[in-house]
Amino acid sequence: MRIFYYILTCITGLLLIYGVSDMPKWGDPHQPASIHVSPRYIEKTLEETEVPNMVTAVLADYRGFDTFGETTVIFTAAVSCLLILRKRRKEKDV
Amino acid sequence: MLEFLVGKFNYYIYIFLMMIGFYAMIGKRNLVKKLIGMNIFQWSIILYFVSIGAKKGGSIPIVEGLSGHGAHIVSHASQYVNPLPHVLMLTAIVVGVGTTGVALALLLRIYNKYKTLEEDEILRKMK
Amino acid sequence: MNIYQLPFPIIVVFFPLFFAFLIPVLGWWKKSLCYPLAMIAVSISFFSSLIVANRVLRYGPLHYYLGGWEPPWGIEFSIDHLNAFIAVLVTSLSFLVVIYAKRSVEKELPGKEIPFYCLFLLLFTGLLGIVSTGDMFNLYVFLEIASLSCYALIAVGKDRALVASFRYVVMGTIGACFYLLGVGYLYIVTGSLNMGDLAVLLPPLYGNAVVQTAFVFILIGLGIKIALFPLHTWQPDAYTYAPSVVSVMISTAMAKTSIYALIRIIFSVFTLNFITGFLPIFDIICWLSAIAMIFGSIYAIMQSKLKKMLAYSSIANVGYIILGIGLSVSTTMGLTPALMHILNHALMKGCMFMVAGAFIYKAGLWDINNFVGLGRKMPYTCLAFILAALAMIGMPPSVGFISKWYLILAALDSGKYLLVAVIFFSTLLMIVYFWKVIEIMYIRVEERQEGEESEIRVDEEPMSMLVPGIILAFLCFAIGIVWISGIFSPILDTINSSFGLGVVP
Amino acid sequence: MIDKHESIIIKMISRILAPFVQLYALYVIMHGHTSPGGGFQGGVILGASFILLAIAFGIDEVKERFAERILTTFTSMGVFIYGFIGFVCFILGANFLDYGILPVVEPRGMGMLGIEIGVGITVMAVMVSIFYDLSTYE
Repeated sequence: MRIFYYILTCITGLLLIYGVSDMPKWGDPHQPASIHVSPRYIEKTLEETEVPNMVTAVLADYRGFDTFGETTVIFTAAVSCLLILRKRRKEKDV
Repeated sequence: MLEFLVGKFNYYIYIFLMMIGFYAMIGKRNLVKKLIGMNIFQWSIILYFVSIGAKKGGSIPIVEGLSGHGAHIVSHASQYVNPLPHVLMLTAIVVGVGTTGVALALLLRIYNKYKTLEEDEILRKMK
Repeated sequence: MNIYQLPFPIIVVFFPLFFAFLIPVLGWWKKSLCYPLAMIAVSISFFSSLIVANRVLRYGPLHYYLGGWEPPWGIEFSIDHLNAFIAVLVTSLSFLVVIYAKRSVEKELPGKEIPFYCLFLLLFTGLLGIVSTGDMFNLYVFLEIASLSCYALIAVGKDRALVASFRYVVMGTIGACFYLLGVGYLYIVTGSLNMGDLAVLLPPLYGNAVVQTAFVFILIGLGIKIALFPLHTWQPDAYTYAPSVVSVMISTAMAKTSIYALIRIIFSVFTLNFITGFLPIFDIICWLSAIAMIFGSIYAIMQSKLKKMLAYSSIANVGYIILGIGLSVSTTMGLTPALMHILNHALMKGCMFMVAGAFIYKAGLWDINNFVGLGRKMPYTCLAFILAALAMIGMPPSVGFISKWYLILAALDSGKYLLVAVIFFSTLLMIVYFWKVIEIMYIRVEERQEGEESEIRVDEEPMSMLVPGIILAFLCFAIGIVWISGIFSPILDTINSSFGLGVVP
Repeated sequence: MIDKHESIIIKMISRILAPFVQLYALYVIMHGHTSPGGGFQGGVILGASFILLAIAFGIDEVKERFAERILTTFTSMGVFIYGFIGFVCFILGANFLDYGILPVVEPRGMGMLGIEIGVGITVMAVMVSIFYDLSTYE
């Protein structure tokens, strides 16, 4: 059975390495990720949002709904732990 | 060939880490080891995303030389690294923390019920 | 402000979330407030989604820019006919589930109402978020909200629920991470995360190894979430041991939403040209789903627990839906059979899991062999089960018949005759396992000792649990007639044409 | 289960350290939009300070001052602040989370600060709450 897991892992790894062959080099300033959407964040953040920290500007403003989702995720985690672990109050009190 | 390896070293590192995590998740029989594998798996993806954002010669994405309200400062895209992957990964980190929290809570309950964290023993006790 | 000008797409998602935050605070103050709050939230969402659907039908796709930023930079909600269809499906089913939930939760999870309803609403919101969003990464975030709440909701079930839940955590995380990795791969070659924008940017890159890898990983990731055949290992235990309400919710709303996400990404982001031209993976998908149909049905026959039987039956039915998707490129019907079966299966399985929950609620009955005499003890509940089972087997005016009929037509149309045989065979297997249940419920007589009272008194489940089941059972046939009448076919045609399907290349 | 440590060094050090950690956390939250940092990072640091106290003085002592009930309220309140700011934008006629319409000076910066505070509160409360749950389960 263990050999099956090794093979599965290797297949996944090889698939990923196959994908790497067409990827841009590390730190390439002209890779597509750096020239399509992000220039606006870098060049216009100060003008459009009056905030110098671009990460915060994107986090809280341009993609603010993602962060809302993120906060909800962590809220979900807290309520999940509460549901899974916390004992019923009646048992504790009585 | 060398360029293929060296110029893209970040991807190979993340794939290596990811496969460690992946194997631990599917192959290990101890539930805590599975959880550790899950963390390695998630963090390797975070590493990958952050490495997309890198630019040679780029600075951290905070506008420099700002005193007061300097809306006149003109930045060029090549001056700073790409902020978007960083933002995405802040979210992914939080998701990872949340998942780990829930998984730990589950493990506590499992340990409390079966008194072991070895999957084989749990399966035996369930019958 | 005119009420009809309100931006309903965001109301659908935001209000359940808002109430989910309110429940822990107000629940501390007064525990009995939890249920009404959940009810209000789901109702608001339900009616808003109806309005959204109405608007989509009248004016075409809606776009809502969150934060006021236009798409490639900000996040947008983009709702077209497919989204509206799934959103109405999810909200209406959740509405019925909430009605059903009250008594069931009181019995199964006493004292945990506050976190339960809070997580229920979060799960609901997560699903609606997946349905509404037009952004790849935002979809991931909502997928995680839905999954996290789902893990916890499953874990509070009976018996093996904890281990099932942990297994789901591991598998679900692999799935979500593969999806995220796929998104990252698409991002590195295009620089965009918006679905509409990606659809424009991707065509020149179809030959790219990165794009192909991304497709495979997104497919596997979402395949885990929808329990597609070789990736289903978490599913049977999770469905079986979860609390009844949660079983209903995840088997209907959650599974269908994940399938929606798959359809959206395959056809909207990667588009038809990629699948037919560069990565002809649909034949493999067809055969995988054929195996799933047989495998699920055979395993369902072998089960003695009703809920586990239904869980394996779900694997088979997910196979039907995925078969519909797999055949869509080669027939003139496009996605019609798949979309029909999404709705149909949600109705049938929802009804059956509700009935299974009712047996557990009333008598703690898990095992099919203990169902002797239930037909007289709980006549209406069993009637609902029989109607759903008949629909599942494929009695003519029912929904199950319609989806099977269309799937067979699609298989014939694309020349895959073996698949027709597979559909017939799996139907045969379905008859076997549903007949087993019905036979025990109605026909088998309990062996009694001498002198024992032979009269079986009617002991029905409470009204609030019975009515949703009956409604779903009724809809199993009503919707079937609606499908035949062809009222919905313009909508399905619009969906097909928006993906470029329905014409054989 | 975390018991009381009897070590005086640990108690003293963590007692001295905790206020500074908290002050730094507040700094990170409030300066999220001008320097590295933000709600999540600051919230984690703030939560860590309470966890530090809980480890040093025993969990019951911290629970007396910072009860679970307050934590739950905080958890909801943070997300609520976030949602509320978004909702105000929505009421004022703009899109959800479009801070530009808020009636304050530098509306976008202030809106971001507001939601960072919300995120910070939630993250702090969640960290401590998960810690409580995990460490007090017998």
